[in-house]
Amino acid sequence: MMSRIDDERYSFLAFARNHVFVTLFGIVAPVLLFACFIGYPIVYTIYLSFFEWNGMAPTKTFVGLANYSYMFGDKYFYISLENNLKWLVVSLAFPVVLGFLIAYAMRVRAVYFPTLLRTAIFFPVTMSLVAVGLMFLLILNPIFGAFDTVLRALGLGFLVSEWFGDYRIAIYTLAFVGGWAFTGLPMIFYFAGIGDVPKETFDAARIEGAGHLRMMLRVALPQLRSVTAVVVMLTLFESLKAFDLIAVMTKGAPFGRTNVLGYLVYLESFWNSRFGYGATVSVAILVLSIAIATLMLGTVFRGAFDV
Amino acid sequence: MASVSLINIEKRYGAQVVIPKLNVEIADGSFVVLVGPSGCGKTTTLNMIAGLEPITAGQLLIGARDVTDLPPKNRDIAMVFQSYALFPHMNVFDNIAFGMKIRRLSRSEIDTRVRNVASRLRIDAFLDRRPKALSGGQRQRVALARAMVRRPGVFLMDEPLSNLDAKLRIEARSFLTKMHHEVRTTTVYVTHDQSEAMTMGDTIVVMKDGLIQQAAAPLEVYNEPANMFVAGFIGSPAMNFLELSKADTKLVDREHELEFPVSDRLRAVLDKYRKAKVVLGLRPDALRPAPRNAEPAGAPRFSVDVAQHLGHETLLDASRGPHRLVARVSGTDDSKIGETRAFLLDLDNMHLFDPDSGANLASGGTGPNAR
Amino acid sequence: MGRSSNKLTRRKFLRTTAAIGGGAAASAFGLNSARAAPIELRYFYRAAWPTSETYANWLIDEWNKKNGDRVHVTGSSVDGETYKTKQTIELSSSSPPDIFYSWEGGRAAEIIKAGFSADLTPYYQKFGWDKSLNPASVTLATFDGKKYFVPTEIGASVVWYRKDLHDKLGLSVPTTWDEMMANAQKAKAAGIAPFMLSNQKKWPAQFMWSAMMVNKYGLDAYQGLIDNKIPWTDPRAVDITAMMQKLAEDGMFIPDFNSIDFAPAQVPWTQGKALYWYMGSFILGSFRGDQKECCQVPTDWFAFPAMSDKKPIMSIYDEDTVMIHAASKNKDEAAEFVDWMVSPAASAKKLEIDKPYASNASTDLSHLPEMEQRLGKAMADAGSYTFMHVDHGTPPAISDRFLDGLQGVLAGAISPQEAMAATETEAERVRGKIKT
Amino acid sequence: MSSVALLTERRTFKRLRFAAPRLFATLLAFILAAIWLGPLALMVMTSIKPNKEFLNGPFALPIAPTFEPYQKVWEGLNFGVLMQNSVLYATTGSALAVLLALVPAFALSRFEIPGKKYVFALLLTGLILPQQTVLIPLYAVLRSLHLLDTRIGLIIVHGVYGMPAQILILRGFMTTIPREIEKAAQIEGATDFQIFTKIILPLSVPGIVVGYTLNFIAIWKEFVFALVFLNSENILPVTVGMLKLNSDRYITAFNLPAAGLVISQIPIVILFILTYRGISSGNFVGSVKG
Repeated sequence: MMSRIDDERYSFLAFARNHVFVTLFGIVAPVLLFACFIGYPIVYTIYLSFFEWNGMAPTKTFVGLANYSYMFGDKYFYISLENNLKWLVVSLAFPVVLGFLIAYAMRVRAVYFPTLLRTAIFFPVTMSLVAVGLMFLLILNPIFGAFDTVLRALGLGFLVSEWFGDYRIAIYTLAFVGGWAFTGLPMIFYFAGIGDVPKETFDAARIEGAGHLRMMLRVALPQLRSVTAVVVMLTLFESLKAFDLIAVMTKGAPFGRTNVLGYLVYLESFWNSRFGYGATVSVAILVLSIAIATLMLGTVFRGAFDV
Repeated sequence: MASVSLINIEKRYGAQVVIPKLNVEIADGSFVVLVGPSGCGKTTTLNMIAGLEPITAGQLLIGARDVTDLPPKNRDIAMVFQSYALFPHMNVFDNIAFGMKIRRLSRSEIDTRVRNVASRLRIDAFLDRRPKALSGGQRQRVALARAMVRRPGVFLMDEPLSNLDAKLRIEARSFLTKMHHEVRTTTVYVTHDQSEAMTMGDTIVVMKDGLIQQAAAPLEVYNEPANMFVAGFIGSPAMNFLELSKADTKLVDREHELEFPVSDRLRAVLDKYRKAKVVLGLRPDALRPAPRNAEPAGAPRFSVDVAQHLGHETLLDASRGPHRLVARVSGTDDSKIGETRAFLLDLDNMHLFDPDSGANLASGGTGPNAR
Repeated sequence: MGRSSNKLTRRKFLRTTAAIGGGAAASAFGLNSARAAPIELRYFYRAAWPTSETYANWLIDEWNKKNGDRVHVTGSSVDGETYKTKQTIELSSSSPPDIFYSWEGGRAAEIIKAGFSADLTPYYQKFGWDKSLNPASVTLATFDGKKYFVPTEIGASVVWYRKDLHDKLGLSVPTTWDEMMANAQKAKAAGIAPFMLSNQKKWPAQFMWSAMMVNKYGLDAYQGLIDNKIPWTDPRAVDITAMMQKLAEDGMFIPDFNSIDFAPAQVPWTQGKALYWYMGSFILGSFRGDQKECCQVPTDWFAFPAMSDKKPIMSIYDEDTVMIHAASKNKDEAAEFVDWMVSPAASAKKLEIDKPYASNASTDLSHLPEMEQRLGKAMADAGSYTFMHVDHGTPPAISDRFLDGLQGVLAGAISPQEAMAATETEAERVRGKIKT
Repeated sequence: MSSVALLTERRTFKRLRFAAPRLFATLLAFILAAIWLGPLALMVMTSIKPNKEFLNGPFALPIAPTFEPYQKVWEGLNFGVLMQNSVLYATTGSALAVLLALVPAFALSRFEIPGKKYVFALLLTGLILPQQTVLIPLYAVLRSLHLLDTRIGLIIVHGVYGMPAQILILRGFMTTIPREIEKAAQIEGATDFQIFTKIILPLSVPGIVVGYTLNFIAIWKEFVFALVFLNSENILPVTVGMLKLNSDRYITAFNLPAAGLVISQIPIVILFILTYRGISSGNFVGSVKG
């Protein structure tokens, strides 16, 4: 093992000698910038997770692994984790699947006016989540919200719920609002992706008698693995980071059941003045993201990004 | 197995008319080749038969059934694509079995049929490989196997050989012909390569700008081309065209001292012809240089520009004034470049065309530009 | 922010030109150029848009008009929870704001403990603030005998009621809990929700909880909780939580109260869907709506009624407060600006464009509606101390668990015992176990 | 001839049957479009409703439409300045991100650099990080560089934080450029730098446009960094200014936040119209897939 590492070091120097421009601007500069603006904050966060600090006092108290052991006993941590998973599931089931379906429908020209649909669905991707949150607070309002009005008008009044007030469904409401704003992204990824799939494979499948469902599942999807990998990764990271909507719409209420890890970091750090613990939760997010990403890239999406 | 009838088929994209009106009758068990330059509408026609593109107007019958508005899967057809369109994520077996799985054939049935067709096409050794791991010829045969295995009434082939190298193409050509003789499935084959058309089809349908120029057996198309387009398209090297004036019983270009006699048969045609100008069509093999010591008087003389020696034969590029032609001569011919030679004509192998419409004066067919 | 920014930049520009010109002149005449550059103060605050923001801009503009060449103030503001994020980072930075919005109670204690807040006791004496400001509000500013912040706005929590509905139902203003509950029953029978509750973001329900706790078990018991002397699992705290639960179960609150946020709650309130609303006086701003004066619908208030034989206590608290940063180099000038903020002139303006009430006790309330004047007077007469609601009184970590628990109880998710136990667990983490 | 006439008539029915699934799909598409456009339309409607009309219900058309909320919000929040700043941050921040990412993407797509996998993985960690985590240390970094409360500071932060995603996008795009072109240049004696500037760069323009646009949108939406790293009101972006519309307590005029919301979307709508084709089609996936 040692010799291999030595080899690499030697060959890196050799590479650097032969490719000064690439090494300097392609490797050294970005790594330095990364180290300064991204790497240092990460290291600092890990460092901070071993301390207790209120964010204001000049001194931090070293507490060892106390924050971690607290985290593993913290109900809020588990609720947040669970909510993140729910959020992820909704995001995969709603915006990702819908985005794929729409992209497919447009590519096979199953709908008239595809541009209108595509534009409508992509637009919210450009909206700040603060704006999205404010908007849906008005629309889902139990008193004068348009959504309930529409449901009642459609004779679906029995579906009307306390979208934000019921602690059992509030997190799903948020996830769906987030999905509404997110659908455009998987959609254009898939739209472009399906465009890259050879058209003849669809034709061949049609000749062989495949219906749309089979063409989606057996022809399109298997050829879109790398796109799916990108989309799923993006969805995963976004859902683990989910913060803005919660900050605008519920602030963790009702009953603390809309906390997610990203919001918990904020809540513990800036609201409860427990920066050490906030950092610990951040580390948990980081570890989770990397673990899930590695797991997926090693199994379902093996080889989807070959570096 | 089934016949295919295209009745008044029309294809428009918005206001753009791609195929104005098409009538083709494809007999059961025949091998019909749609041939023409790119953009002539042959692939569109094939796609309409396949059901991949909707038919704007007209009627399409397969067997006795009207399939005009049926989806591809209900048309009893199979198709081989130019790019083969193999599913890259499935192995060869699954690629071949795809259609049968959709039709819910039993596993054992699928297995038998796949292995059967695979052994006939000599791809049984690669059944568990992905298309990526196969050579061009092997992929082509997998695509063919996928089409054959379902035993459809009609095979549709869209330039299936154009992605192969020259040697393989010739091999595959005779292989396909052999297969067709064995299974006798009605086949509609699209190509832009006239030699494929000539060698493979029972019937050749020559198309240009969405219109059928001629539909006939290969030799008939070669020997009695309906118009200048067909004449120029079929045969390699292409037919030579010389625009000449009618002078009594001869065709002449006085300015360049050219004079061509015509056969009796053509003279009768010429007699009925009223215009002054006429296009003479000469296949390259209808010309042969006269021996230098016995040049007949009045024989057309051309100067040799290039001599392409192919071994068993030589192609002479010759010209006089604005007239250019290619002659296919014996491999032993010793014409020098720059030398002027007199040519002997095969009077039975000459064609006359109307210079305006392009129509063959002998057959009385329509010209390529007629609408 | 607001309109002032444009002016601000223009002023900055003018000032810079003046400074350059002055500097040139000064060097030409060999004068000391120090006079040309005014002392720069940074005022970092939290203000609701649009009214509070307009008022803050006015404050700064007026000051700079008069004193800009000597002490120039630059304001920057953020509203809502985001203020806290920024404040945390700003206070510990090497260039902190000179004057900043703080909180009272638990959050103020944190800031003081971290050493960011200058001791303002000398300025209280110098400017006579302890006499001019509302006594209760000054008490709240006092920690261990020293004064650390200056209240600029004070508030009181009372029960607001729809006068017209009272008349329609033939109700009279209750003075006891039982009378209020009797009224509530009548309202309920008439299809009107007895109490408005806009609990979507979980802070409003605790107002009533605090008032009930104080008025049922006395200020000592409540203060014991806030001051970490009594555990949250105390039967009295559980009892009040259970009473709240009962109210929710009995349909005493407007339906969907956990989905209604504070601002949208104005809609059903205006529509007459609820009779009472226990809320702070800052709500007067909402009651005004677009109008210059309160209220869009006939509204009046009464103090939260007595629940036992004890005399009812009204909660008076500091709505807005400012601190001077301990690291500020110009504390004297900062204190001058603060004095301008609590001056009678500024206070009068506050009543005019912002919501009531200014902390300056001598503020002229005479142009306010009678009902608002009455409340102002009640606040002035409330004595030197009443109580703060839970979220102000306790450190945020504890109040956060408390609010979640209370909301859970009202939603029927957990029992009052569980809610208080969860609060106590968090409190123990913050302050340790209470030794009995 | 009559049989042909008969034929066409019969075909009309057939056509309908043929088109029916597509009509149904289109109907579904319209419902979807309504779900996506409805909220936006509703906001526009709310924004021009006088506040009193709000009680008439969400779908009541405005009786006396007024643009006063727009004027109020525009002046009150100083939207003109906010917009300018947002546009500045989004344009320059994304430009910086792309600029920083170009050579690394080139390096990662074209060279067998030892340890490349780790460099790549490291850069991608930047994508995972929750923003709240880095606020305090990043604040310290900016302070020590004297970049707090400056436009340039925020631009640098956006640039660096946009870099990882841009590297991912551009690298994916560059791998699709055929090696032969580059080899031909190499044979002609081009250096790495020349290959980069003369071949890779011009051919990567579509990828750059896509990456730039996505980054532009991301910066346009961002508010936490801007909130924490800026103080002076004349340099704040729209997102931070807009937070005031989310005032917890006092706003009861719903047309104001709605108007602010609508205004805040105008520049992005313009950008959207200009670049939409580029993002939604073209070589987009080439730019993201590995």
